[in-house]
Amino acid sequence: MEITLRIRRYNPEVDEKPYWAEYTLENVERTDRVLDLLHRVKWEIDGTLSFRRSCAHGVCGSDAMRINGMNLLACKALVKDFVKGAKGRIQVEPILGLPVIKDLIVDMDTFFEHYRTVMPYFINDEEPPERERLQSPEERAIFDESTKCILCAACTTSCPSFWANETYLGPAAIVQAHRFIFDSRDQAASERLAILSEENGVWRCRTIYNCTMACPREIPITQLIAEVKKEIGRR
Amino acid sequence: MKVHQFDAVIVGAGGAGLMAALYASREIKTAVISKLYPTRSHTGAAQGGIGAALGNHEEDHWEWHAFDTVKGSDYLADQDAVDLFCQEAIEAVIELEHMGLPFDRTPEGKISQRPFGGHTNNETGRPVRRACHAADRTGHMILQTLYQQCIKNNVNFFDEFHVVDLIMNDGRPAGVVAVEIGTGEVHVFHAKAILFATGGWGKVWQITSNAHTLTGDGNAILFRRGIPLEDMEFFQFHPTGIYRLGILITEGVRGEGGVLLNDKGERFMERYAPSIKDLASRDVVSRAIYLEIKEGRGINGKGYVHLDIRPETVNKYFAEEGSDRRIDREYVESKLPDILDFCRTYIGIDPVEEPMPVQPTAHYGMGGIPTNIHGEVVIDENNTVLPGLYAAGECACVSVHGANRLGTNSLTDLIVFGRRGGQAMVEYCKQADFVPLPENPAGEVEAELERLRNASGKTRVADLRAEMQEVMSDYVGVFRLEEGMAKAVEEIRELKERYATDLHVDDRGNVFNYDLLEAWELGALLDIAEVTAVSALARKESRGAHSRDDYPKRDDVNWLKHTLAYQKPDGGIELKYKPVVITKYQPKERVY
Amino acid sequence: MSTLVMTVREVLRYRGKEGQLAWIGHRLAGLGTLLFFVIHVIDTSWVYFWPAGYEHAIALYRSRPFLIGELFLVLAVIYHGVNGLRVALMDWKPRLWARQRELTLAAFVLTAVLYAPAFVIMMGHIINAWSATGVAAR
Amino acid sequence: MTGTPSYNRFETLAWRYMRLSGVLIIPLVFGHLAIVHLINSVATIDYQWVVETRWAYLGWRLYDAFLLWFAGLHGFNGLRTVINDYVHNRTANRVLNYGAALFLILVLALGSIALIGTPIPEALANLP
Repeated sequence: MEITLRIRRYNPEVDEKPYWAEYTLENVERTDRVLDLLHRVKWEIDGTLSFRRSCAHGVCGSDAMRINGMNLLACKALVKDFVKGAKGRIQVEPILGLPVIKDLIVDMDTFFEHYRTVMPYFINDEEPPERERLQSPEERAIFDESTKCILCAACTTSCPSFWANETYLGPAAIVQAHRFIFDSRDQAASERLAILSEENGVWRCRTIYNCTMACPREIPITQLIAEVKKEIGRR
Repeated sequence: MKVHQFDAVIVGAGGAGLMAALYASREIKTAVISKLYPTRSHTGAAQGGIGAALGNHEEDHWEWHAFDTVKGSDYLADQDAVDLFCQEAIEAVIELEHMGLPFDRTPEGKISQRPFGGHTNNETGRPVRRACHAADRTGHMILQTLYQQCIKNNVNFFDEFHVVDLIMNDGRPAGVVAVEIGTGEVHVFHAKAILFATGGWGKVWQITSNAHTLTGDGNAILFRRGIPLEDMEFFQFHPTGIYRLGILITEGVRGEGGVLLNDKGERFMERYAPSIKDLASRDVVSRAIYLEIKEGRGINGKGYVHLDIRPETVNKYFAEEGSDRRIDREYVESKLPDILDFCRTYIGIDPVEEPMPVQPTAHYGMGGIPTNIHGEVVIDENNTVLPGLYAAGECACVSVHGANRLGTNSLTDLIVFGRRGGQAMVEYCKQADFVPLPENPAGEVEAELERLRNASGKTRVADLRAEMQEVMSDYVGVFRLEEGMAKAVEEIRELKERYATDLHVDDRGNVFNYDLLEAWELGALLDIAEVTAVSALARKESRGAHSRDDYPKRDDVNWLKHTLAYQKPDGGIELKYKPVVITKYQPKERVY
Repeated sequence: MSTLVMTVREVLRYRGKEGQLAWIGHRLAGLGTLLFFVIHVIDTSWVYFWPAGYEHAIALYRSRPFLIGELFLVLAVIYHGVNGLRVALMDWKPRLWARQRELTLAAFVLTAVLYAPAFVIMMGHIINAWSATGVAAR
Repeated sequence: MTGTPSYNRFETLAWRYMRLSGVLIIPLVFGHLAIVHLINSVATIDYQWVVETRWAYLGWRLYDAFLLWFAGLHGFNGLRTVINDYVHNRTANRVLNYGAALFLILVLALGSIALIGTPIPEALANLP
């Protein structure tokens, strides 16, 4: 099939502002990933096209971008998800809310700064036992969903509250906090909840579900945020 | 050019790099340089589990783990290293748990374990549950946990800095050169101790489970600086990659009862490994699949077989074997969620309804930068240490994997030797001084980068890379022949020539110039492809992953030794050999 | 005003699903209702402060633009209430996320169901008022 | 970890207030709508109506007072979140928030004074 790829391009060394470029690719398979198409443009047509990518099967989180208007990983978006007939168009833009550096590459600093804000690490200052700390499968299940996060930023940059105000910690950071708040072995839930009770914490979540819809790992993010809200309410 | 100074510099932020960073940063000034954000590292793609004889479900001993590892390695692993590796595996896994790693749990709350290829109860020969896991995303959990702990310890990260050279002064390592990808600026990192943990080089082949970024940078950089590469002919082809895509389907599928079936619906592994069947070690299974396909028993005569985890199939075989275990849909969903997701996304197949089409996929380099058990790089047959230089993880060769790595041992390797590397650097830095930087330390590599940036020949980087991958897949893949490998060596040399004279790069800019960096990475891949082909051509036997039709038997008399490949000043490759350390396990025929 | 513009513009940049639509509607309906609320409280307070002014205000409400505006006001209040109830419910029972698309649609439908009779009745008022003014004009 | 971490109780309360007051206002406001816009209409409402059929009864005055306060605070807090979303300049943010708060106090005061102060018409007041 034939696909016209419409890509939002910007090279700070050459362009004054971003523009749309179109590339027509032939012999596209229905099961090709959008990442494969981007590679074809880069490798066959224009090597200056820049985007991040690594594992190409949805586990490293490098290639979150806005495809046909919605945040997805380019390596988990298949052509057949967008084009039914023998010909079609797919539009690719950088994710929203973080500064664009070049083409599809955005500056992730704010994102990782928010990540670090929520103390995203296991804290237990007691002397550990000789063997593993025990944890029942039920206790483990409570935070299972939040362990899946790959920090791709698809959720945070799909959130209208984050676009409006980049100081909002955002869904990804809250998911990371959830991971430890509900881990029976961790001891710093209160500190994290206090951080998240601030103005830029969970209360900026308006229960819109864009994050949940955008998550390539299918984490029920809004549910996890609501669980954190309720936990703060309990304290 | 900016110059930074740290006691220790770690190149690569996967499992090994982060583990080393965690240990080093506690006592010395440490920097971690990574061409990706650390959480993008390919450790995160590891699925099935990390091997350690915890014995949480049934009797197990580190000695059994050690024997399985040696046997799996086809007796090429150094047995002193393997013993230490299997002993420390246990405390390393416990340490990960103490860092908060969310393992799956047994009903008693202990770390859950499952069977994996080649891991056995040494007395009965039956599979033993040794792979500690967190669903089928164990590597993801390890990578996340280590990164989290590094954040906690305020480790200095240089994310998206691409290391392109090792600075040597008077034969001693003085630092590394890195390109800041976001700006194109060249940075020099002056350090007492440098640890390479740059991972694998699966991109040498066409069908691979490896990430696009696994281009063997560290190995190529060191090789160019005169450090040998060990056992590069041994590259593991994982038996079960998704057909044509190469995306890995964990051995955990077979650990949970999944079986391989050919076009006739036969469980063909019964013929190749009567005792543990589908859970034979990877080289054995990959070869079996290859042979089935070659003999026309691939599905519909095509180049793949089926991997079946449908509960009805699995339960049928459980019943036949007299096992009272049974699985259902929910169990598969909970133990292998990512695998189901991959298959549903990429091939539109739901593994609980239909079998998965699989073929062997280039997966893991057993060889690499030679090190001792402390992660110190050794540079000759006598294991002479090059002070200040370290390596750990897939890019290193200790060697605990020998000619074929057992499943789960890669993650164990990262943790055990990453930690040892970190500790060794601390000891070294306490007593060592900085090797002074030479004049213009980045000059050489800057010139090469400028050449590439302005390369205006006719060959596109991607085309040249594809040609190399084709050559390597055709001639230096699962099965190998003298003639093919000789051809591969010749063709790779031609490709290298074109790389030097006829390359084309579009992007002349500085900011995120991935066009340029991909060109540089291709240089690394070509060097590694050549070393691999040359080393393989010389080894006239079949052992582990190195399987030759013309020499189908293992030859312990002539070839029970490690290959060391050196770059000669004229650019050619010189091969030397060093003995394998044998302690208690005498080589014998390998039967599963 | 600029906040209104931004609220709308941001939603147009991203192709969110029902949840995003529900949110933008909720926000606009809320702001609109607040505006009316403020005006309404002030004019009603004239009952005490300035009775003659109150009659003026009421007269203004009887004019056509305000009668049409009233249609929107009632819609906004009903939607804001129904959707707000949905949001509170989802915050209270987080696991309902799995049904969020259906629940959002349900909120839209319930709004329509509640609004339909109100719309008919108010249209009746409007028609009465217009024919009355028509008579008066004659 | 040492010490008790300090929570932002205000934001927590504000969030919770939005949910609770929202649920509470719904019957009040829907009732108000039904009476003012459906059963009656602006055509029939005038000073007389307000004073004689509504505020003559303490119950209706209380009803209106509840509506005034809950909806006023709910609406203001909504406005506050919108301002905080979009106005990032600290000074502008403060000016707007304080301005809105001041205005709200004014509006609530006007409404409250009217509700308390409006005299009951004699005829009705004399009823048993």
